[in-house]
Amino acid sequence: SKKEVKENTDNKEVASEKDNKKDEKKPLKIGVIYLTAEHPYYQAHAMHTQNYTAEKGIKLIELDGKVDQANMANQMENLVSQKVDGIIYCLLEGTAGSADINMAQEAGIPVITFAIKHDPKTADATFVGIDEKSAGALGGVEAANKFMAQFPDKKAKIAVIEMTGVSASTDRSDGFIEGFQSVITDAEVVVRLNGEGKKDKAMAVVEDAIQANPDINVFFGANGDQGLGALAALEAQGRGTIDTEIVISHDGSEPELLKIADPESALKIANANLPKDLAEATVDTILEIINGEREMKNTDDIFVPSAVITGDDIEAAQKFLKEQYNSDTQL
Amino acid sequence: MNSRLNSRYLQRFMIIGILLVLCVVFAVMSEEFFTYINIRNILRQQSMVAITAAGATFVMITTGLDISVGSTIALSGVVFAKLVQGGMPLLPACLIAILVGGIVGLINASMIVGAKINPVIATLGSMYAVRGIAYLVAGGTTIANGLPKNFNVLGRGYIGPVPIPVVIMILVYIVFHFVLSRTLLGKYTYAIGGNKETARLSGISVAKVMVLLYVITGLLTGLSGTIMASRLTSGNPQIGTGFEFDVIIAVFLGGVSTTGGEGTIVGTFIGAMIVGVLSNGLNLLGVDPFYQYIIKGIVLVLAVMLDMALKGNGLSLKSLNKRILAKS
Amino acid sequence: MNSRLNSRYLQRFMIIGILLVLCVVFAVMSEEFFTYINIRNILRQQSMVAITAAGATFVMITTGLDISVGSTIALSGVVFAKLVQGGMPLLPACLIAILVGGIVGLINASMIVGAKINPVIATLGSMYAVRGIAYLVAGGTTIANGLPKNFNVLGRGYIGPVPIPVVIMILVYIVFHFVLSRTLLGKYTYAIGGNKETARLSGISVAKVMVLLYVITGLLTGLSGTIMASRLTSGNPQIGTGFEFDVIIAVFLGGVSTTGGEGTIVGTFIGAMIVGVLSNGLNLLGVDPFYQYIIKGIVLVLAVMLDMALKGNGLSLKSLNKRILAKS
Amino acid sequence: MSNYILEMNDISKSFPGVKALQNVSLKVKYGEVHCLMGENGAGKSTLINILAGLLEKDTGEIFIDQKPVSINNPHDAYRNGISFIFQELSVVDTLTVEENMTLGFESSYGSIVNKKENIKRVKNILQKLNIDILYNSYVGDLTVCEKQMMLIAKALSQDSKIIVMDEPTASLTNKETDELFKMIESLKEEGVTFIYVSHRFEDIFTIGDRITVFRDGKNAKDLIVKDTSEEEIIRYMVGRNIEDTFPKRNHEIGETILEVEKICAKELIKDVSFQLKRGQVLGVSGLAGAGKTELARALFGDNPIISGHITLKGQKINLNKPQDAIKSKIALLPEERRTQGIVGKMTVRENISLVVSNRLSKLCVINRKKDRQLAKKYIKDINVKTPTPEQIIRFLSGGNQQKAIIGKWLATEADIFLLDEPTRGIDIGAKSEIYEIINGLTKSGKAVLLFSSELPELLGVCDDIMVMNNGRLAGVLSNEEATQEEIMKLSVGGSDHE
Ligand SMILES: Nc1ncnc2c1ncn2[C@@H]1O[C@H](COP(=O)(O)OP(=O)(O)OP(=O)(O)O)[C@@H](O)[C@H]1O
Ligand SMILES: Nc1ncnc2c1ncn2[C@@H]1O[C@H](COP(=O)(O)OP(=O)(O)OP(=O)(O)O)[C@@H](O)[C@H]1O
Ligand SMILES: [Mg+2]
Ligand SMILES: [Mg+2]
Repeated sequence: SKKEVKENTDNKEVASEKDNKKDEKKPLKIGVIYLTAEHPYYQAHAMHTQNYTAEKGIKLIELDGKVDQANMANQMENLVSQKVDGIIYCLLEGTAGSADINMAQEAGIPVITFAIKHDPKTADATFVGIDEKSAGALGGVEAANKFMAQFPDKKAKIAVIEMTGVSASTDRSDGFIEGFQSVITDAEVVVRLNGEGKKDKAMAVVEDAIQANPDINVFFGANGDQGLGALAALEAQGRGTIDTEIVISHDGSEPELLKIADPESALKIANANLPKDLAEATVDTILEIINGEREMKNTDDIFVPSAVITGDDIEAAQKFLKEQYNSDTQL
Repeated sequence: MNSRLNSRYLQRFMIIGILLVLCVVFAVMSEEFFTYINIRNILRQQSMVAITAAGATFVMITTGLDISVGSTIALSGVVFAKLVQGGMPLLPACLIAILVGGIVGLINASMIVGAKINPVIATLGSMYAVRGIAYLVAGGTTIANGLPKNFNVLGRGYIGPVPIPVVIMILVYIVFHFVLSRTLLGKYTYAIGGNKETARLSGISVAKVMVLLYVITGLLTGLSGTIMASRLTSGNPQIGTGFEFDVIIAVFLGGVSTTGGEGTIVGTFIGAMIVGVLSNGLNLLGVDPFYQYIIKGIVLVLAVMLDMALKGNGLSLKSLNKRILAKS
Repeated sequence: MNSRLNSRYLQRFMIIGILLVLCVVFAVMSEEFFTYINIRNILRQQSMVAITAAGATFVMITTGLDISVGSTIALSGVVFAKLVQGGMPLLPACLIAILVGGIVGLINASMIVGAKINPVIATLGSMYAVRGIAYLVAGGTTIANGLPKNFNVLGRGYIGPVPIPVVIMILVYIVFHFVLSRTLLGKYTYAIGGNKETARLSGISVAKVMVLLYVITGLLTGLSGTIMASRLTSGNPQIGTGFEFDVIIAVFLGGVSTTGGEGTIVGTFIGAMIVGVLSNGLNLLGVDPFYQYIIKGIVLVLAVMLDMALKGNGLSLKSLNKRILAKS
Repeated sequence: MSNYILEMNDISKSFPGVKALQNVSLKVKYGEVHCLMGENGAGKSTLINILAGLLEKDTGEIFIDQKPVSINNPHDAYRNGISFIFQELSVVDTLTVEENMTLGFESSYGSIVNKKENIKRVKNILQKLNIDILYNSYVGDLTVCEKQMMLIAKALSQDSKIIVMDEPTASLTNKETDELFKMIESLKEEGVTFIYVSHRFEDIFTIGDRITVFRDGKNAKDLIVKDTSEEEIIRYMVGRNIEDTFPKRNHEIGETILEVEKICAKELIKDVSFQLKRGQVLGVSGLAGAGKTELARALFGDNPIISGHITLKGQKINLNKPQDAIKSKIALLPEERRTQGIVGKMTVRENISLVVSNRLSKLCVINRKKDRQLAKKYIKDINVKTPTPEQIIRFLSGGNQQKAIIGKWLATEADIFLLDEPTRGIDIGAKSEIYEIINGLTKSGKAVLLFSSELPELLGVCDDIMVMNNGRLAGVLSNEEATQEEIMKLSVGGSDHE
């Protein structure tokens, strides 16, 4: 293990600073299970996690959860058997996640959950994420204000495009509706559609929905692709401009921002998670536990704020894109 | 009197009947259903499934199968977007993307025909591999930046009042209906599906025909992929999951049997439309997604059962046919 | 000399060879691979696919197919959780959940055997419908509240050092290996797959056998579903998408042919393990998910090709056999 | 009190467009061999399928031991003590001989197969019948003849009261046929009753007791074998006299068209040399497994030639695949009609024009008019009994399917016809029509290789006869010197040299 020693000395300061508890010569090994590898947000999140852990000289084991709780349970078992020093777990379903956490903790491995919270009744662990409901509400308020400015005489009719059966997605949508209705109390939710999280599926269901209800004028996509899918369906019908409706998405990925920057487009608001901040918060938190600064069974919720990006401030959007998605694309 | 033609007409008629029943039900339940725009929507939405299914019909008549189509539409769409993003004009980019689909078909064929691998395993293998390649080509995410305005013409444009994807679909169906019912390739397809050994001993180059059919399916899937990308105005590597099921449903609903040697292009078209009308209608009625699953499943099975009952348990199509013959 | 036995041993040996090659490759590349805990993990993780695949082997030997299994594990898991949540003790709840799987199998059978619907369409139909029902039973989301601590025993418990799901899997494989290779049911399964008409002419009640096989598959899928729910300590209606592909891959890798009449339970077991080892190994090596798709696709196809090459293109099983006979 | 073991009264059955049986009756006495005869499509198999519970009768009653029975599926038939050998070979290729022979009749402890007992039973019966097949071979590896023998053994082993055989000898050679007849005789002595369908008069006159003749789905006549003659039977079958089964041959033999020099092929064929001349009918004889079919396939590019030369019209040719042969104007009528000859789901027309479709098409588009004309011509020429050219070929009677396939190959207008058992399952009238066709072919300067296990046919039709043994040529006999004894001697004699 001479090689390892050498590697370690490259990051001497960081490593020696953090590794007071562990064997000095061995780099920390942290496992991460992402919800999916196929999603722009998680790709950005993974990139920041990689950068941040590399800075700290931590060995990272990344696994793709494939939006499948059974698969994630498998991967938790695999990480535990590899005796990693800590696990960042982007689970899909709280209770199942709890069982996995208990298993890992029994093996002496600390786990924090990310994005979707474990069931606090059955497991004790720290959670890092955004408060889906308030994040959704933030966008809802913003959207309602925009709506009032744009269509002062119209009644707001909302369509939600979400991943049916996924709790985070539902929370997000509920939050959006709450936020929106807190401003425009008579706003009506016309349909909640299953976009399966994908652009092609979202486009198809929205096409049908606006056929049945042509007067829907607010579309909330519970992630980026679903928002973009809704917009694509509107555009295909000759709508999708700021004169006809507003579309809100949740992610803040590059394709969304491109649309937001387009003054014509109906996509005007994106609830934006901050992959960089979130990624760093997860790594910091798991390190705190590994280093004994936080109990393994500490049950804090560490919320990282989310942002709302609008077409009104392109400069901010540009900055967000660079910082969070490391993209130089000109909006 | 040409009764083969007759029997085919009859078959079409029955499956059309089911389609009409569905349409009537939805038209009664929802005013929006039977409007020009909605019909146009259905046709456009199903055009990609239908175009791919035209090729899959040939493959499945020979008892082959291609479940890589869902990944292939993602790959060809991503390639299309990537090339256009890189500055290539639309037409050549589109052609190359279609060709990419053809290459996937060729690889499938070389596994199935050349190495004699079970088509399910072979195309499951390419389903995985092609999906991975699509992600790599796209660099993991959506290709949306730097696409020209007219990138969406293929998917969203019109010729007169008819959407371009629908025009393409109709052309594909005219051509492939002709190919299946009138040309050597069509006849050889039926012969291979009916009895591969007899076909071989009759001097038909079974391998060549099969390769051609998989390549055709690949090309048509490539075409669907470019239309899809243009419709979405972006190249998305994650799209098309479950697409293979839609294609298979359309083909089997259309009258291809698992034992091969039977089926028509028109039948497949109607099969694709049944699938489209069903989900469109349920969406129009605002049916809860959970109930949609249930209804979709039941209607699928009912459609096939009704079709078979009308045909007399799948056999009396022939007896009907024979009765007609007896009179003539 | 019993050459049937010989050829079967040979077949097993070859597919085992491929599994071993994979294991050796991963063991060389990753220290963690060949540890007790990791092997235990692989076995436990694949136990549900393997248990369902044991039943699917029978069905697929008869050239049938069941793609509703992914939805069925969701439904039976949800039912299990719901009943336990409602206060029922574990054992009866578990049995009822397994029975629910059997009922899905019975419905599949009545569509396929009774109404003579193409098995792909029939089980696609039930795949949709059963998924919808699972959501409805679960009220749209996960059932997690009010489950007792020991709910997870079935999925996470141990008997000695061996995980309970693995124990169950081993029992299932012993029983069904015996059934397939030694009983009338097994023999009739091979006969129906080899030539349905001959089986019928020999006085075998083809319909009864087929119904039984679909029901068995349903019951085993129900069992997998309860194990899954217990493993996840909750009833999740969205679980199991793509599960049907894993099962089909295991069965085909294990040596069942699309034309039917061939295959073994041991082969299927090894097929399931190949799938498990592959994804476990790739994860251990930390291969990028997109490359994992590609490698998985390629290895799948290569495994089948290697298997066929070793057996001499799938044909020389027979010629080998002949040579053995010639000598005897 | 009647002394019939089986009575079928007033049986009618129609298929759409075809009245297959009209008020037919069949009365079978205890312990006799009762023959059914009739032209192709007369309804023999239909009647048997009704007895087996495979087809539902429209009208009529069945009595066994004077008691009315209803038979709805094969199982019912077995329960009533009837076993069957069906016209179409019904085997499971992926199972072994033992597994096939015991299928549905296994010895078992409950539902666990008693393998040992089954093997013992099968070995016994194979030995008793003197059938030279290993109990543990895969049936897919057997020849047609061996499969047929196995099915016979299976039917005989079931301890049935009545055994029904639909053309059991169609694919047997003399040796096996003799073996079968010995077996039938001895079972007859034990009181077993047989229903025997055949187009072969030798069979009927060797073992038959009484005959029921069908014609166009109706009873034509009941005859007693020892009081009747071939001519009388034919008269009732066809409604006219057939002068001569083997029509006169009076034509010139021309120049050599095919020269085969010392070819060895991948399967079985070793050092075979011969010449085939225009206008010649060259017979190929040999026991089952002698390599007749392998030779035919080698000459058709379907059994790779390892060494030796084939010269066609003075030019050396390579035959690597069937296409090559077809291009060289060589046609092969394959041995197994159902698996190699027809495409069951296609119409008669489509089957007939399958090989020549490319000739009937321009730029790959098939000319429908020509296609129909072609089909009509051959249906008429060879007298295929089908309601229309658009009938699905699967629904024709066995013999008519065979005729349609002959038409398919005649349509190729080849120079050399390789006919592998062309008259298998064909009635006597149609046989002589086919011999006429062979004559017509040779008259127009074509050449025919006739692979056959029926010696009378070879003697009646061929100019010369080659005898094969274990893949080699054991000898060539001219028509004048050839006799059944001579051929048999060469067929078996070769093995001494090995
Ligand atoms: N399933 C079917 N559908 C339609 N017609 C049929 C079917 N089976 C038989 N036929 C017709 O019934 C008639 C009697 O056929 P059958 O097979 O009984 O003749 P056969 O006497 O056995 O002739 P062969 O000597 O050629 O075997 C034929 O005209 C045949 O075409
Ligand atoms: N010595 C042998 N070893 C292995 N297989 C053999 C041997 N002899 C014959 N066979 C098999 O037997 C079959 C040869 O029978 P084939 O059909 O050629 O005989 P045939 O002379 O045409 O007689 P028939 O057609 O009357 O059965 C082939 O399938 C071949 O594989
Ligand atoms: Mg017959
Ligand atoms: Mg032969």
